[in-house]
Amino acid sequence: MTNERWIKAAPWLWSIGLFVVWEAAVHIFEFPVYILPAPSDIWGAIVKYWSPIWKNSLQTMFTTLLGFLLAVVGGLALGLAIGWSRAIYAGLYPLMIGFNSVPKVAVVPILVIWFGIGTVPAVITAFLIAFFPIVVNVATGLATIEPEMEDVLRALGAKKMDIMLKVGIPRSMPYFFGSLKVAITLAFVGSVISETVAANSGIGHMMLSAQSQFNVPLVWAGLFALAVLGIVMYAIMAWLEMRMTGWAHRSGNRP
Amino acid sequence: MTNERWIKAAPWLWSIGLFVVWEAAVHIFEFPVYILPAPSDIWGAIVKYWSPIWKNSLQTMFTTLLGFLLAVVGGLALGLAIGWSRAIYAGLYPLMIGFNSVPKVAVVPILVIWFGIGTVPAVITAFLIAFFPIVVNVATGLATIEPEMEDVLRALGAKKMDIMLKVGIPRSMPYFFGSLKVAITLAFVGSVISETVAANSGIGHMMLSAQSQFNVPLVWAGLFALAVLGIVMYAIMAWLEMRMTGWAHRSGNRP
Amino acid sequence: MTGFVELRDVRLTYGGKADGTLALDGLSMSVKKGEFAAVVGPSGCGKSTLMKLATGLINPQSGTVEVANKEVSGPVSIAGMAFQNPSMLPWRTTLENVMLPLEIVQPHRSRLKSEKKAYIEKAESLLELVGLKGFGDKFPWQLSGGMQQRANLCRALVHDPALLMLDEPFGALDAFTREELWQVMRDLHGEKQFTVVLVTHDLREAVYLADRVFVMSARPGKMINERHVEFARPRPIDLTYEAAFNDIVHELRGQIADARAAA
Amino acid sequence: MTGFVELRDVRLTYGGKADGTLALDGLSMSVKKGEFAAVVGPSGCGKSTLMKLATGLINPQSGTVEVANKEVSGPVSIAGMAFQNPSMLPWRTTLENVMLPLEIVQPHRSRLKSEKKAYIEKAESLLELVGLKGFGDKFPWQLSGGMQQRANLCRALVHDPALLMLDEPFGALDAFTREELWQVMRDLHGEKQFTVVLVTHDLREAVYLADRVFVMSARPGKMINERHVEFARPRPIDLTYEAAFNDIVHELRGQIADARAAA
Amino acid sequence: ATDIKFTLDWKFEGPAAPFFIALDKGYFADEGLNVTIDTGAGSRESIPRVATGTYQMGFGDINALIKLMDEQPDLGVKAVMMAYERPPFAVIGRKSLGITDDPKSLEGKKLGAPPPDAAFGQWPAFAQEAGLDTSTITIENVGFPVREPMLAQGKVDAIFGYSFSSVLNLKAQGIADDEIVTLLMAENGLDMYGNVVMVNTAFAEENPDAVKGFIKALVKGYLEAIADPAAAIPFVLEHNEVLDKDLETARLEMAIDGSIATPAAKANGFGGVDMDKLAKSMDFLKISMGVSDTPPAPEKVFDPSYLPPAEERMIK
Ligand SMILES: Nc1ncnc2c1ncn2[C@@H]1O[C@H](COP(=O)(O)OP(=O)(O)OP(=O)(O)O)[C@@H](O)[C@H]1O
Ligand SMILES: Nc1ncnc2c1ncn2[C@@H]1O[C@H](COP(=O)(O)OP(=O)(O)OP(=O)(O)O)[C@@H](O)[C@H]1O
Ligand SMILES: [Mg+2]
Ligand SMILES: [Mg+2]
Repeated sequence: MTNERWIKAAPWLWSIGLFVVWEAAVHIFEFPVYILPAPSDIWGAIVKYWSPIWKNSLQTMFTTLLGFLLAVVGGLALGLAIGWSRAIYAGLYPLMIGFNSVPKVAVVPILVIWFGIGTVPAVITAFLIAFFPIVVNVATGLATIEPEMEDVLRALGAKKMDIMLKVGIPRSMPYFFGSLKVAITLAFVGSVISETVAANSGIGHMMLSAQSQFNVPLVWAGLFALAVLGIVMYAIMAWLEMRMTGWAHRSGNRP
Repeated sequence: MTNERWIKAAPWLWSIGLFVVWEAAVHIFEFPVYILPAPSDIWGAIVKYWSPIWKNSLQTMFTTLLGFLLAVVGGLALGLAIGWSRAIYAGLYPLMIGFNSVPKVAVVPILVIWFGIGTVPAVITAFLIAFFPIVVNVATGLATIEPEMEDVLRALGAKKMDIMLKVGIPRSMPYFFGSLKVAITLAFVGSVISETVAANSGIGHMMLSAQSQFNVPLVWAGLFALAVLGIVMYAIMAWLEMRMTGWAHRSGNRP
Repeated sequence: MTGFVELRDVRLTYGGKADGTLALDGLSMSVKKGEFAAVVGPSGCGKSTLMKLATGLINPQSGTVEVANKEVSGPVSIAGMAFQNPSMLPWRTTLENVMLPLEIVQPHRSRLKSEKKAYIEKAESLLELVGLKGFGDKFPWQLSGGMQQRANLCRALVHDPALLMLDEPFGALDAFTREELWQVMRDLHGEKQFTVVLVTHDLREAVYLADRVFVMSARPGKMINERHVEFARPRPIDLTYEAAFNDIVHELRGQIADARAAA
Repeated sequence: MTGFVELRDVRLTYGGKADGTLALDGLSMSVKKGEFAAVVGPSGCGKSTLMKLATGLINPQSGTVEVANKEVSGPVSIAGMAFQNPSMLPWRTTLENVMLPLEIVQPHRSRLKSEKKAYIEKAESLLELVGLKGFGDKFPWQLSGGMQQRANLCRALVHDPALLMLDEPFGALDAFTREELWQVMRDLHGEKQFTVVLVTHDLREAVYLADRVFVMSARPGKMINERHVEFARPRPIDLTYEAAFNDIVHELRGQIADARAAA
Repeated sequence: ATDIKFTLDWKFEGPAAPFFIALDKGYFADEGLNVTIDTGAGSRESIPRVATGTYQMGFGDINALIKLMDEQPDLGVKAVMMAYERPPFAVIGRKSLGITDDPKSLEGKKLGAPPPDAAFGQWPAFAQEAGLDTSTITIENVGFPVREPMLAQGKVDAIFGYSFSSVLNLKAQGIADDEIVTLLMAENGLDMYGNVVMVNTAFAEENPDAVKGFIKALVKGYLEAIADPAAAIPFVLEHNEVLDKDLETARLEMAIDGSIATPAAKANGFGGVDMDKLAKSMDFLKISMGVSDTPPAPEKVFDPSYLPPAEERMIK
């Protein structure tokens, strides 16, 4: 029971511990603020700029979610397509990998030229950066299905589509949800990157503005906001994962 | 047999198809080169700047691989630690997620201020960006192990460490290798991002220099080099995956 | 007229030509429509392989496989198969697992939505028949080994297949549950007149249920004998204590002993 | 002196208190050191659960479990267990699977490196003993169901455990292979004098092998009878055709029939 | 009303005040325009944005525009109003690291430069003009975010940048005023132009009055900002809450003093160009940016026909 309590408390303890060490380090080594502001400085910035942080966070969250949803739909579809057909796999996969090796920062200016700045390029960037892990994981999940399970359906004369729906998709769900947790944080990164290049609002824009002002604590406050949003999003995904793939996590709840 | 041949040819057909469409689009819509250069322009740039592209690629590849190796070691260790202990999981995971939601572009300046410009921040950035998917996938792999398999070892009175080594790690290998494929391309992106901020060599630096000289075809040649390197790295990972987790992919090679 | 299930001179090697395992060689067998056939043979002789061939899950290296007078080149859709290893899908409850064939096989597939209730009742009554009443909403990994096997049997039966392929469906059951299920199978077969191929290690089971018992040699497997079992149907369970019955069991026993010795 | 394996008034519910499945209730049993015990009972009565309790894989809700005079609170290390479902690790070859316990259990663990060859020989001779010679380098999913079960048995034996827990180790085998393995077990037990708990559905198997047969009730399982089997050891296989033998089998049969009827 | 999407060269900061004065005081609306103003990602990023017509008008570096027009004669962009009569391109160094007002002091030093920086873009011409021996000078690629901190830490001896941003950033790093040395390129022989307002040529042809109206309104905004920089800053703050008022006022003042209200602008009026100077500046671009020997005609680059009469553009 006390063990359980410790575990409940652990995230807070670790976080508080981190902040204490950090604050202490800044004071002991007397880091100038542009190298590493102390948590107290950052906290000051959060309080002072609460309203812009909040408004910009909403904007970033909105674009992130939109991009993420697109990535989920697209990534799942593509992952399934790749797991489905060896021809699609062989043809499309290398292109996709190549595309994914390209830093998205380099793509944003092109998006801006086509769509102007603001929400659209941010959503697209979030999408572009987030869909790849989903594709890879879903494809891996499909590729590692136990043939015995497929046989159950094949023996019924099931079409490939049925096997996909009844075995392929459920069996690769743990992989899929595992990737969602990676994808949501990547989508965040995508939105923010795009905002730093091309937006009038959003955390990325705010951080860049702060940076060109050399308002370092505010930059860090932005990083902070991102971290917190990221954790919240991740937690939602993890909760979803547990709900959807509880069967795969059954070793967690032994009698 | 002919089917097999088609599949072999597919990546080339798709790529060639893409280039043909692209070239045609550029000519039909008369895109100016700064929006979208034609593949022929890019090819010209590749030929012309072969030597710098090659040298810078080597540099980028070097930093990427170094960062990737660190990420593999660190990500595997952390993923196992998280799968191992609920206390570590509860405490460390949220911090890690928070950290991962922070775009690495924002972190590079701090690294540069600490370590100077050049290889070190690039390696660290590659590491920072690549280790998260590994951690998540390994942890997911461990969490979804069938309890029946664990029982085989538990019944022998095996220590947790043994279970980890004999069941946990092998069973989560498909997840691990799945993540390596994502991680290597991310490591690439990380290196390049860092090079654009602070380096005197590497593809990222080359692209930025090209951009500042309005040499758009060379920028795209750089993107191209990245894509090709990414595909090569990925292929190596995929080959490794097949070698190491062939047992999990056995549905692929039915009689 | 050829049989409903017809294998002719079948050969199958697992995994590569040179270093593979030759599982079946020169195997022929023919099962008539409506017949109840049993296959017995030593462990590892290729019985499960035979089942997979007949349902088209794998294709023979040489020889032909015909089911319902059509050459089999891919999975057939008229069969219900109970695998030796229950392989239930862990993300579905037992009832959902049992109802899986209804979601695949026509005409149930298109009726499933509109007649959901009737189908669920059917599946539940099957579960009850095998003694799993009330376990439908449990997940398969919450069932004991024998219970999983019984659910597996229900899954093979639920869509009223014309051909039933059973790979040791009663292996994990105690003698009484087993005998109960024999009678369930007997009655179902009497009523629906489907064709059955049953793999078993229990010779009494084979003789009690089957019209014909096929005896396989050790690996590489082929048929070394067919034994007609002429007892009138429906057969009472007491038949198993009669001398004529035990004679057949003993006869088969001797054949298998020879087959093993020959290997 | 209490027994080597001692369960007292054990109760176990799976999954939650209110809506869970009550698997065992008020179960007690005691097996002496060196004794060969068999457990029989209807399907789903809690036999596999009992095995998991005795090896400490799960803990009882109430009551105590003792092995070798120590209360069991976590997995014990002196047992060799053959699970009902072979659960071989698919990334290891059969030989590597069989050798798994040697990598875990002392003193083999520390010797394994230096005496690798001897251990491999030992594992291979075990495989040969159960008729799997030459299959050591195949992966488990390349074996037939019965072959997997035999490999599973080898895994339970390889580290010379003081306590052997066998959950239906011969379920998927034909009569002859089974009888061969009975004799293998008989000889091993005679030679090494380990304690055995064997779960089986085959009453002849139970009577042939065991010193004592425990009969369980239907779920929630508890012991409703113990039957000593006094035949002298080593027992010849012909014993199974003798009247005295068949009397015991019939007696147990009757008890199980009652147990099922009561449920 | 005509819609105009306008892209700035950079974020919403002090020097963008004139645009927001014109927007928020309704000067654009008075001209029958419906203007939206977006941030930019550098004074050359805005050129392709206008060239493709995604934005009808924009604010960017005329030198980059010349370079692009040189490569792409049919580039659909032209400049219509000069804002920075003198570019803010500068080399900024620290006295204690041995940099003085004499460019020669750069020799043997380590300079930090982000490659896309427009000031760095003029380095070859500057070095040639000042007669520097570049072989003794090391250039380090430092990104924008680390440029000033690296100088503050002394990891480089001088940096390239816009005078009004880098100097203020250095001050924000705690570097004393008299420690900072600013070598304005324009004061050391590089007589050229800086940022201009550009228009998509197709749009200008179809909507000449809209362009004229836009510039008229914007000139009003600039003149007001020049007259009272402190009063201009609140208009920017409206659009970017995180700004520091005093810092932005200082920035705007530096931009006005150094680049906008220059002697030439005061003499001839704000917004116009001297075609001779423009033509001559192309010689520098040949050295620094590799502009060809047949650069675009100055008249093609800058079209003064949309400007209001000079008397309306006089700086008081
Ligand atoms: N997937 C596979 N890959 C390679 N070899 C296999 C595979 N499946 C079966 N075999 C081999 O084929 C032979 C026959 O296997 P099969 O499963 O058909 O035997 P069986 O008669 O069903 O045996 P049992 O009664 O033990 O289940 C065996 O020697 C086995 O090793
Ligand atoms: N993991 C589990 N979760 C929930 N219920 C379980 C679980 N394992 C077993 N049960 C239930 O406990 C009861 C006893 O199961 P157990 O596996 O011990 O039976 P068994 O005697 O081994 O049966 P069999 O002979 O069929 O293998 C069954 O009713 C089963 O549904
Ligand atoms: Mg079999
Ligand atoms: Mg059991």
